[in-house]
This record gives sequence, C-alpha cells and structure tokens, in this order.
Amino acid sequence: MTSRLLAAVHLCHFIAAIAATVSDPQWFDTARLPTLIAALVAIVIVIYTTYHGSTRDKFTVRRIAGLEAVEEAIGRATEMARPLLYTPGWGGDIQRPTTIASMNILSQVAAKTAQYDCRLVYPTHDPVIMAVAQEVVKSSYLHAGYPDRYRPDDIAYVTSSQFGYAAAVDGMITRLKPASIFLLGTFEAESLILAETGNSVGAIQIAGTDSTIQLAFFIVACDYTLIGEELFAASGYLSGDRSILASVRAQDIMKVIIGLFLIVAGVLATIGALYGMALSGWWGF
Amino acid sequence: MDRKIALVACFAFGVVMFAQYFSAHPVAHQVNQAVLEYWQIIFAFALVLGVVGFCQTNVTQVRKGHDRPYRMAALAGFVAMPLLATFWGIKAGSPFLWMFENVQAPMQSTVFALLAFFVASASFRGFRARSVPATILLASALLILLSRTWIPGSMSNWLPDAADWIRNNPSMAARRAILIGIGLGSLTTSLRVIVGIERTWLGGGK
Amino acid sequence: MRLQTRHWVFASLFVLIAVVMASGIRLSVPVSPETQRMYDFIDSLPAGAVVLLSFDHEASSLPEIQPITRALLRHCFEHDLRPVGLALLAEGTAIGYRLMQTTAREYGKEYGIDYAYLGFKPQYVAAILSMGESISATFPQDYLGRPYDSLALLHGVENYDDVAAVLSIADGSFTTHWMEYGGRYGVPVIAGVTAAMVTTYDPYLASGQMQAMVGGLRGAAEYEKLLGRKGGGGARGMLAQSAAHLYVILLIILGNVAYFIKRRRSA
Amino acid sequence: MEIGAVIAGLFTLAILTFLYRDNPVYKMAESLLIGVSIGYVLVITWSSTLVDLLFEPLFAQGALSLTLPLLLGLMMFSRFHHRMSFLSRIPIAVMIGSGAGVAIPAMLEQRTLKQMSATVMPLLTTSGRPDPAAIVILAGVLTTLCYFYFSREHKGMLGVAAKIGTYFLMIFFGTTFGYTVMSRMSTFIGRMEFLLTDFLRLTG
Repeated sequence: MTSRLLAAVHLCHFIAAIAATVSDPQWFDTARLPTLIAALVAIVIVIYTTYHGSTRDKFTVRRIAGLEAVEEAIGRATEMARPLLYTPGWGGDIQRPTTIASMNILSQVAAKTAQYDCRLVYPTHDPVIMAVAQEVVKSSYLHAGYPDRYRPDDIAYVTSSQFGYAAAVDGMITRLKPASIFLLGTFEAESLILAETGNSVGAIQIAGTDSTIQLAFFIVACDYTLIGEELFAASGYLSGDRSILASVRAQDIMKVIIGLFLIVAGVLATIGALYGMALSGWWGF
Repeated sequence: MDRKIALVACFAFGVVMFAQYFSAHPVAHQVNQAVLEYWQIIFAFALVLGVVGFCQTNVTQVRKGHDRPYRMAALAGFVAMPLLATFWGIKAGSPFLWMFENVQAPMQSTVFALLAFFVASASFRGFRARSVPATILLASALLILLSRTWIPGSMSNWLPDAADWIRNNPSMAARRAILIGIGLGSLTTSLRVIVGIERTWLGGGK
Repeated sequence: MRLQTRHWVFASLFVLIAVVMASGIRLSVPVSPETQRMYDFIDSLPAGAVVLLSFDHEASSLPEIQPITRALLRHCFEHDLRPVGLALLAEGTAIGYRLMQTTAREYGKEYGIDYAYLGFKPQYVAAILSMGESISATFPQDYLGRPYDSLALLHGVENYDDVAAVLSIADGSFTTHWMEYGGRYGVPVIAGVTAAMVTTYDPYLASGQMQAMVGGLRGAAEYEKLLGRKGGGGARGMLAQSAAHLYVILLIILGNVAYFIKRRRSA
Repeated sequence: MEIGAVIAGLFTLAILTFLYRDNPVYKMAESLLIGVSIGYVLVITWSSTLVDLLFEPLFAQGALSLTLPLLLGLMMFSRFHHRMSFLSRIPIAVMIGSGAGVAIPAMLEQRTLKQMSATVMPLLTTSGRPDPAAIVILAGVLTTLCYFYFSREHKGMLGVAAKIGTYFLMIFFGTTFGYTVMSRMSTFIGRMEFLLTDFLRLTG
C-alpha cells in the first residue's frame, strides 16, 4: 500500500512538472503540443486503470498461446535434465522498453527454474543488461527460496559484436543442447541463426520481439511466437501482477480511441475530398 | 534505502528527460546532451565489468583444463587487440584495423552468410500450408520471391506490380498496427518504470 | 554423423550459387519507382549541400551494403554534394571511411573540402539526439584526429539545420532511430538498406517520415543503371540472386509436397 | 596472393564448416572471433567515449561537471564488491529512468501518432469510386489492432475482426520473409564472390 501511495505521489509530481513546463511559453515548444496532449491522455488512462479499484480487479487478459507453453518448456528442460537458454537478442539496450518487458518475463522464468533446479543460461551482448539480469535472476532465486542454486557465471556478457554474439550463442546451443530456448527481446538478423540452430538440437522455442521483420522468421522457425505488443502483455499474464495488467487494460482503451479516431478522421477525409470541404488536416501530427 | 535512492534517481531522470522533449529552450538542450553523455560513459564502465567477467570465466576454464585451446584462443584475441591499438594506433592502415578487416570482419560476414542456408532450411521445414493463415503466409512469400526473380516474358510485368501493391497496402497496414501496438506497450512500460510501479530491474521486491 | 535433409539443402544451395556465379552472366534490370525517387531526391539537392552519411551497419552485411553505398556516393560526388560520414555501429567505422575515400578518389575530391569523416559514436540514440544540439560537440575531432573546426567544409555546420539530409546506410533498424529521434529536429532522412529491411521501412516511406530509399543488391543494380554505369557489384549478382530465389521457391514446394504426402499416408 | 585475403579466406571456410556440424575448426574460429571482437569494442569505446567524452574534457580542460558521470560510472565497479554492489543500481537507474523518459514521447509520436495520421486517407476517389488501397489499409490497421486487443477473448465480432487481422499479419510476415530471403541470399552471394574472386581467383 505504501508503495502504491508513493507511486501516486510520484505521478502527481510528474504531472506538476509537466504543467510547469507548459505554463512558461519560453520553455515550451508549441510544435510538440499534439504529442504532449496525447501523452497526457495516455498518462490519465494509465492512472485510471491502475488506481480505479473495480477496473483493476475485474480485468483478465485473453489467452496468449505462447505463454501457456512457458511452464511446459521449463518442465521439459527439468525432465530432460538439460539447461534452459534465455536471450534478450542483440538489438536492444537497457533503455529500451522491450528489454524491460523481457526482464519481467525473465524474473518469472527464473523463479520457476529455481524451484525446479533447472540450469538457466543467459548470454547477452550488453554489459548493462548483464548487470541488471544478474540482479533479476539472483532475486528470483532468493524469493523462490533457493539462493544457492543461482550461478552468476551463467548470466554472462559474450561480446557486443552482432555476429560474434550469434556465433557464441550458436556454439552454446550446439554444445549445451538446451531443452528449451526463450528468445524474448529486440532481435536483428541473428534471430534466424539462433532459431534454426535451436531447432537442429530439438529445443522447444518460445520467441517474442518488437522487431517486426524478425517476427516473420520466428513465426516460421519457432514453436510459439509473441507478436509485438503481446510481449508487453506477457509479463502481466505470467505474473498476474495487477499493475501490469492495468497497463495492458490502458493499452486496450487507447486502441479503442485510436480505432475511433481512424474511422472518424477517415470519414471526414472522404467527405472533405468529395465535396472539397476543409475538414482535413487536423489529424496530421 | 538503497532501492529508494535508485527509484528517486530513476524518477527524476525520467521526468527531466520527458519534459525536455517538449522544450526548445537552450537549457533543456544542454540537459539532454549531458544525460545522453552519461549513458555513453556509464556504458563504457559497464563494459569493463562485462570484460572482466569474460576474462574470469575463461581463465578459470583454462586452469581447470576445460576446452583449453579454445579458451586460450579467445583470450589471445582479446589481449591482442588492445595491445595492437596501444602500440600502433587504430587509424587506417594500422595492424589493429588489419586484424579487424582480415580476421573479425570476414568471420562475421560468414556467420551472417550462414543465414542464407538457414533461410533455405527454414523454408523447407517451416512453410507448410497447414491452415488458412499459414497458407496466406506461404502465398505472399512466394509472390514476393517470384516477383523479384528474373523471368523473361509477360509474367515479369504484372508480377512486380501485384507484389508491390501487396507490400504497400495490406502488408504495410499490418506492420503499421504492430508499430502502433508496440508504441503503446512501450509507453505504458516506460511510464510504469518512471513512477516506480515497475521495479523488476532493481531485482524485484515490492 | 548421418547426413540429414538439411545437409542436402545446404550443399545444393552452395553448389548452385557457385556454378551460377562462375558462369559470369550479368542481367540488366528495370528501374523501380522507389530507386528513381532516391535518384531524383539527391538530384534535387543544391550543389555544395552537406549530406550526413551514417554507416549504421556491421561488417557482416558488406556484400550488400557496399554496392549501394558506392552507387549513392558516386551520385553525391557527381552532383558536387559534400558528404560527411559517421558511424553509429563501431564496425561500420573503418568500412565507411574506406568507401568514402576510394570513391572520392575516383572523382578527385579532397578530404576536408569536398568530404569528411567524423568517425564512430557509441550509444546511437544519444549520438543522434546530441548531434541535433551540436555536431561539433558530439564529434570534437574527426576520424583522423583533426579538430572539427579545422575542416573547411564543416565551417558553419552546427546541427541538423545546416544539413540537407541524413543518408542512413543500414542493415538493421538504425534508420528507424534516425527518424524517431532525429525526426524531432526535422532533418530529412533517406536510406540505403539491405533488402531484408525494405518492408520495415515501407510505412515510414509512405508516411513521409523517410524521403527516399534504395534497397538491396537489386536497388544498387538499378541505381548503377541510372548513373549509366556498368559492372558495379549490383548487376553481377542478379542472376545468382534469381537462381537462389527459384531454389527457395522449389524448397517451399517440395516441403509442402512432402507434408501432404505424409498427411495422406497417416490419414 | 595477399596474406590478408588468404587469412580471411581460411576463416571464412572455418565458419562455413559449422553447416555440417560443430567441430574443432569452427570452435577455434568462434573463440577467436569472440575474443577479437571484445577487444575491438573495448578499444573503440575507450578511445571514442572514455577519452573523448570524459578524460579529455575532465582532466585536460577541467570540465568539472563531468565528475558526476565519472562517479556514476565508477559506481558500476561496486559490483566487484559483494556488500557495496547496491551502489551499481544508481547508474542503472539513471539509464533506465532517462531512457523511459525519452521513450515515452519518442515512441508515442513516431510509432503511434505519425502512423495514425498516415492511415487517414479519403476512402473514395474524387470521382466517388471506392479507393481499394485506402480501404484495405484502414481495414488492415483496424482489424490487426483488434488482434492486439487483450481485454476480451476473441469471440463474436471481435473474434471475426481479429481473425481477419491475423490474415493481414500473415501477409506482412510472408512479404517480409520474401524480402529477407533476397537479402540473405545477397549476403551469401557476396561471400561467394569473395571466395571465388579474391581467395581462389577463379573468376575476375
């Protein structure tokens, strides 16, 4: 409860800071007004879904196929006594929201591998991601009650070079023969190298990314794929964390608004074009 | 306590960076520039951390006799580059760049080129007309490939047009919706991070 | 180890490409409207304008990137534009410098006056945003270690306002960062990208966030044709490219035939 | 023949052996690649970040404001010491927090708003006929957004729309796959060109 109150105070500060910026004309770039309005609307929606009790409590997320396989993938690795490999891909850095979403899922997966005593291997290309992942996994093991099962060496920086990283992870996959592979984060061209190699050792593979072109490969080569936004919803789905679910709900409300916007603006644009009326333009950002 | 300091720092930097986006004031720009330099500097220090971990793991493995020749090759490659850079510099024509161009670059290009083979095996294995969506996936991939293949005769005229239409309309629409969705997901995740609801990165704990 | 199907798939591809390439046949390709749009865009820039050329790729994609960059650079030099290079990925650094240097030599262009190379900056988002404030503060020195102000063509080039366009040469999503983070400064973004990235950038091209784009070996071949040049890297690979496409199409068909036969048998 | 081309050629072949199976030659090449690439990144980051952005301005030009990032950077090293390691959370918090602050408006404007306004087009041409492209794009965006609607199971109207959305997604994935095949093949062709021309000198 205290943390929630604290978060609410933070939010108020946040909005006050925004208001202060806007009120001084010298400081405010008017060209950014539409983005500011949209950001404020989005913030209000997130606050509403997070703190409005009944909205928050009743909400459930629809079934997401890839996520139901998470438990199965961890169980399989445990049964086969082989490790589980988790990588956030080469494309992201810690500042990227996708990486944060991937960390969230990692903490859920790590809690289970701790429980089942299944080895979790996490190679990454970014030393900051490595540092954060070590914290995340360590605390998951601690909370699960098995701090001694945590192996910091398994959460390692391999190299920053894209195909150096790909070669290294490929090597790991062929030698460790993980039973399950999680490819969740921002991927670039290395995606298919990893997915095909994973397939050749018979691993069950769960992928998810915000990199749209790599999605095509994951869809073809992996067992389950989380498409774009599903990755963000996944952490809420797995953990059942109300605050994450609330932001998924907020995203849905925004999607409805966007849909209505597109329909209304589309109709107005059509009427404007047909009858030469000046209805158009207001939707240009 | 230490968590609180981190949360406050996260919040403060988040708000500042959010606010500066909407400002054209020189001070805002300076703040922006400064914080961005912090990223680069912190990253550089973190890199040392990663590299030390790399060395530790490899040295331990060499001592234990696990994969000794390979571990030593990795260490040798790693030590060679800074040494070459220290003695002969890193400009065009230096041994450092020679290593990059003749050892690192060709190997990386080749790892990348492996993709051609994996694309082939994935095409053979993964493209099955199991269901309606899978068939649509298959058909549009075939159309694009054919349209970009040199075929003599009349086929070569309408195929690229059809492929371009698909690419610029239905295909683009789907990508656009994916982008919008990712934008929204990123937005709410970032917002949760700034206000401190999302704190997995701190090592969990409420 | 027993040879598996995938080994046959791999070996056939290797042999096919080797044979086709050894035959040495070159194909001529029609120019697509997209490539024409890039040509027209560069042509429309005033002579002497500074174009930022960002090498946002790794060494691995060089085979595709090099012909594209060569063609675009040639056009820039022919048209007396002044390209200023930089790299957002460490590995693009040396490659970018060498490509600019060798192409400039073809046209007798001089370093520091007709072109320059700023070098690499890590943390791409930071670098892009920071150049919007000040390019000289982001790159106090050029790649060769000379102070920014000592280069004649950089006099008066303070930020994106003094740049005609950013040309991002990318094998990944880096051009997106130019649009997403550089977009706030209003600098026009154009791109030379690998074929794989073409669909990624289509929405940006359609929405006007990106002005023009050349994609893949094929795009390079078309651009070479527009420049009236023969024998660049583009045209050479076109037959091998077509053969590879037909091979993949064949694999997809074979895969499906196998699948349906198996399904019928088990039914 | 130039020694560089020979070495590059041998390493190229060493990596290609992975297509058959993992083997000592590939393992050796892989290890060397990892080592060399870490060394490369370290050198480049040292010279272009630590020297150019920190040490030069701080120690040579006395830009004292840079002591803050220096401290933040040094805090990362606290991870070497078990009891001090909590300090490393502060620089990480700075990166994550400021990254999130930058991401909100940037992602919203460039990914969401710009893509929204680009989707708005007249659905009929000036002659009153339906414009297939505009209609397909609008329908595609709307139905695909339905696919990403998480609050309700995909049944009824929403189910139909989401299903159509899936079809649009599949078209996109197919198209992308097709283009990427082109690109990957180009890369391999480029590598073959190197092997045949520069390494084996079979073609010219």
